[in-house]
Amino acid sequence: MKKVVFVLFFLAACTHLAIAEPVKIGMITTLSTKAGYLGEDTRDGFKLAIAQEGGKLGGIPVELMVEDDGRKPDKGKQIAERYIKKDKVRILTGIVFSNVAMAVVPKVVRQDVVYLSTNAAPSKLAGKGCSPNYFSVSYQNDNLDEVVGQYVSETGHKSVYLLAPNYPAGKDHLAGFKRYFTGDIVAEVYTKLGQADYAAEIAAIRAAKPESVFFFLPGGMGINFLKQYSQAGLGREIPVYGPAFSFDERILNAVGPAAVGVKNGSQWTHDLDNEANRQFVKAYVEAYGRMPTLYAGQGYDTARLIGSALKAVSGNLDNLDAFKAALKKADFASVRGNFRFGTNQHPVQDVYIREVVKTDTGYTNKTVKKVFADHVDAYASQCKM
Amino acid sequence: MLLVIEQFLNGLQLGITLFLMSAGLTLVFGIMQVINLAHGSFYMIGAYVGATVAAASGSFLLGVAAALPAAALCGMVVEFVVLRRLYEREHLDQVLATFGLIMFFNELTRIIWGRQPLFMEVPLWLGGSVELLPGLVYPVYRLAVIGVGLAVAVSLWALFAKTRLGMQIRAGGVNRKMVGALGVNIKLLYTLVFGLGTLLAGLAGVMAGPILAVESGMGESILILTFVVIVIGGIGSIRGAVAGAVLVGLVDTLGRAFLPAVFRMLFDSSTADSVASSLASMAIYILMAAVLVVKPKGLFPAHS
Amino acid sequence: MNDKIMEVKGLNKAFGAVTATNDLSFGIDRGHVHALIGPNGAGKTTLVNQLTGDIFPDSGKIIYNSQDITRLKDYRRAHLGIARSFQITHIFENLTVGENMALSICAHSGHNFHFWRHSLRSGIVKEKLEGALGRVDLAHRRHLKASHLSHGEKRQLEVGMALTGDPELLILDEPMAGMGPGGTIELSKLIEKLKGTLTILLVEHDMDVVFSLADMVTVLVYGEAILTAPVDQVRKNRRVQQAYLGDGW
Amino acid sequence: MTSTLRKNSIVASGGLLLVILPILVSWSGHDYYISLFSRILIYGLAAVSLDLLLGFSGMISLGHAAYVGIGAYVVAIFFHHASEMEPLFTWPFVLEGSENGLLVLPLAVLISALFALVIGSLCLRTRGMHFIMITLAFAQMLYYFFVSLEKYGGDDGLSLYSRSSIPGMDLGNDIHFYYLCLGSLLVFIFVARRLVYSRFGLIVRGCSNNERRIRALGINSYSYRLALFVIAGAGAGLAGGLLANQTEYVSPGLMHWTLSGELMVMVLLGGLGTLFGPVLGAAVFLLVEENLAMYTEHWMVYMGPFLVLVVIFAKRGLFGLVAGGENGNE
Repeated sequence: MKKVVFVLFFLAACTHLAIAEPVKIGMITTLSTKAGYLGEDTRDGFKLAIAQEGGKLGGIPVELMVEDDGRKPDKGKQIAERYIKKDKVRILTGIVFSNVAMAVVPKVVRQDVVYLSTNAAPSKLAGKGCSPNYFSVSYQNDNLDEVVGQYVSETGHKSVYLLAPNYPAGKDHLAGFKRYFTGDIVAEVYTKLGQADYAAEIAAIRAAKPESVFFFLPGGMGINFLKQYSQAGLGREIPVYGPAFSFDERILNAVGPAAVGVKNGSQWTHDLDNEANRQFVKAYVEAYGRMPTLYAGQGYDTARLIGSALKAVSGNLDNLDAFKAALKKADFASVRGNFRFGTNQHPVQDVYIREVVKTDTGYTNKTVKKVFADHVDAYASQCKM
Repeated sequence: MLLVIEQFLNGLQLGITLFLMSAGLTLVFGIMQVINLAHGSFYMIGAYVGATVAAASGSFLLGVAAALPAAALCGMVVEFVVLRRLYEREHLDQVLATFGLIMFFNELTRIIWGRQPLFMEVPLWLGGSVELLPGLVYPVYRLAVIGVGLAVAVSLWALFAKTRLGMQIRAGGVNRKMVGALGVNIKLLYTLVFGLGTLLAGLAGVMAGPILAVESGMGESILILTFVVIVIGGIGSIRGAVAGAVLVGLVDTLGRAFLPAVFRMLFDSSTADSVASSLASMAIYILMAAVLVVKPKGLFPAHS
Repeated sequence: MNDKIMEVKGLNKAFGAVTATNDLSFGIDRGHVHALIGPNGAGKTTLVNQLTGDIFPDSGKIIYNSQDITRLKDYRRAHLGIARSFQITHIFENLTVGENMALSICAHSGHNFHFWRHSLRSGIVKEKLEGALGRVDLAHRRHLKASHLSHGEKRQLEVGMALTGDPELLILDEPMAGMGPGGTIELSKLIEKLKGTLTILLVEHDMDVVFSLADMVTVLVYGEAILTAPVDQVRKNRRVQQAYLGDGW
Repeated sequence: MTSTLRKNSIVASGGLLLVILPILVSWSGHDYYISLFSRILIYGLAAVSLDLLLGFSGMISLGHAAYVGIGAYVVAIFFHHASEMEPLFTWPFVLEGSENGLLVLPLAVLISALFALVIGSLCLRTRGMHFIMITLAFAQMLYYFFVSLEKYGGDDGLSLYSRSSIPGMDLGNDIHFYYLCLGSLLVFIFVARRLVYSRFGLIVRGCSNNERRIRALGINSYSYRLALFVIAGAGAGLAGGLLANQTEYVSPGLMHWTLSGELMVMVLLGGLGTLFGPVLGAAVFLLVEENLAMYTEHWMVYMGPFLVLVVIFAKRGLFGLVAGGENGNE
């Protein structure tokens, strides 16, 4: 009996080993499950920024704590609670998925804690649910669909076939596309979340003969769809478009030739011509031996943004308002070039169309066109801060 | 009309892929009375090994040739180390142990191959499409999958109906002690059966590689579908697995393909789309519940 | 009322190609100990399982107290007064002896949706448990887990459980199987004691037991009842000797 | 008898420890642990309810998380409608949302029980492996249903903006909430213990042990097993209602089959058929997970084999190891 109590306390005590000095940054991200690579890239991009300064950000020593949320909202919340209550962390970041973000963010920003999003930026947090303690460094989720909607209209496609998983994010993304697309919607099809086989949908697309196809199928679903679409011989007949989520460098190498030539929307590409980006891509490849993805870029930018603000307040977080004000200035060199925050503390940035190409080192994207300059998200006006 | 035929073909093809998975699982269930949640892990191992070898060698066939023994070997090791101790135990223990194995294998693939999905190409000689009927083009690779599935079904039938080993295996399923008394090495026999089951899972995995994303955790989504197939067909019955797989494949595909159209006749289009897609994603579970209500042991129960 | 408690008419049951019960007919007189004998594989247990409703025959009729029960479910037959023991002892190994007996008492006392009071302290159990345990001489074992009983005691418990419902017909499927001489004597005494109070269908291998206890005997060979006769005639019958007694006896 | 004494003293001191835990924790200044232990108690409650099925009646349900999810959604949906000031439905009568814990928690229990009744009445027609899989399939069905349920957030889930209110308690206060969880757990264990040793429990334990014998005794086990299935579902629903309050968030992930698997792990780890064991199992599972996850990202590669070892070697679970004696239907 005593043993059990002892073991329990021992286990409990283990969670309580920490050193106080540097500024703590708590990263909650997804490292396990099928989507684990998203969190891995986010973390690695973030870590790169710290490593480049030798353990500091903006000259202030920092300690990055990273933990896997397993894509489970309640686990994410548990980790956040521990970071805040036990480790006294004031800066949180890193969540990949909207559902985890929705469980964690609204709660933590009501406390005296800043959350910076490296990826997930659901519409609820951009509009009515915006908060002075919440910053999205990535985008608002719909941005990358809006840019494709605009581009597909500009290209002159008169009709489009829409495809997304049957969950709220899927509907949001299609809504983003439709906001800027001016042609006809042939059909709007929602598939099962995590679906593997798309033969039925592809047959229906072939029969419907749209001029273009737009899909939002993140992760493995996108790989499955693209491969099967190309195998069905449709790749040559009806062009597909999508947001960058199905076209990051790590997915592309799993899709292979099926994705070559597909145009997709993103706020960043490794070939963007600015100094910060050139050195980032070079350093990332050196450090990790693979091409950075947009998630890595977002993680890196977030770290550098934090650095700029820490520098401004000399690492003193006692006055959180000063730190927030410094964050809002976005006084750092983003790998995206232009970067500033809008009224809802979401990025006002350029958004591009890029194209999948094959190079000696594998599959990647090249920038085709800047479609939006200083693009503001659709929900900013609903945010009252 | 052509679309209906094509969707039927799609359903059939999905069914055959499911059959490849189910055949191995139903063998293990029916003969060894072991519930193995980790069956999906061997599917994953087949896909990963196949993709890796195919990428390194440039040959799809070499990939298949490597994936099959890899999955079978892993299966036999697992049988030898873990499951052998659990035959006499309750299903609950088997469920939990194999649940642990899923965690282990998923994380292990992440450690070995990294977190990003792997790429596996359709071999050139199976690429492209053929025109089956005027206006009905179908990918050759999918036809090949149907062919492999049918071949597996026939050879399993032959194994069990025609060979001595098959008879021993079936007898072992009926009465473990009796067969042991007849001088058959039942332990070895079980290891072999389990190996055969995981080999089939590996085959399913490597065949799915060019169509699907090869990623950690890919086994679980198909595992649950496979359960549905087996339960509908009747545990332990190859015939049932064929019937269940085709039924599930057809219901799933046709539901996805035609439910929205049906519902659009009844409701306005946005309600119809969302109701239809929810219903389509639940269709096979509804099918399973319906079958079990009528026939609690499935369509073709193995031992009556 | 008919003096036959149970009648079987033209019963057939096949498992695939194997015919286990073949156009089988016989009757059991009320109050008798009726023995069912036959060589291994004669289909005795299959027959018993059909009589108790464990499995259903392919064709034929089972009449119990003038009522056709051929398609009646097993638990309903139990309510009509048919109790059984199994060839392989079927008791609740994880429960104590007392709980085992209490369970069978509860089974015969209306519904059991009593969620709160401890089962051993509920009225009906308190009232009957002592007597039921005493009847099979297991009162001193009541707190022991049933799995810890000796083989003979398990049999006694099983018969005791079958008796708690005051059945009219008790079917004992090879009760002496696997028991030492001491256990056999104990159980024979118990059956002797019960004789006259209820009808017993005794499926048994041990010919000494059969000849000492039974009034009537039915001989089963390859699923067929070749003879139903008083015990003395069976002893002398040549066909029985050939089919059964000659076979190693 | 000494083993009973030993077991009782262990249970008593374990209970005492849980009762004084908040005092210990706030005295040592580690407030965070209160919320962690609330979570443990809630998972413990879900695991105890599953233990009724696994440990006492041999019904291996691989879809128990579904009822946790239903309970959680009941609380969340009522909360959502209360904060949106919009009735749940207006026909055939008007049903308003509510934040009152005394209303929504019992409703969570009731509605989970109802789902268990419907699902159980179908599942219990099957046996063995079929039962395992059909329970799993129903849970998946509910999972996909809630994923596509746009009104309540689908896969993104539903946030509560505060915890439910109970007169005389401030559930927003972690210590109050902890005692609510502890109280619920202790009451449920007490009820479950009475149940298991009642006449009803005797029948159910008999069914798990020897179904054929039960039938030969003239008992139709179906309705008894169904009743137990419903009770277990109700317990899981209570756990779900509490969990929704604890995380202030619900999502279909609560119904995913891996959570059902984890609940099973907790039961077995703690000790099958012990009622107290699953709480210990939940504590160890969650603490091990939490600590392993802090030291290695690849914690599952250790957790998996650990489970296998527990299954093979620690058949009686941790409770059996510390308390001695035999599990289950003792």
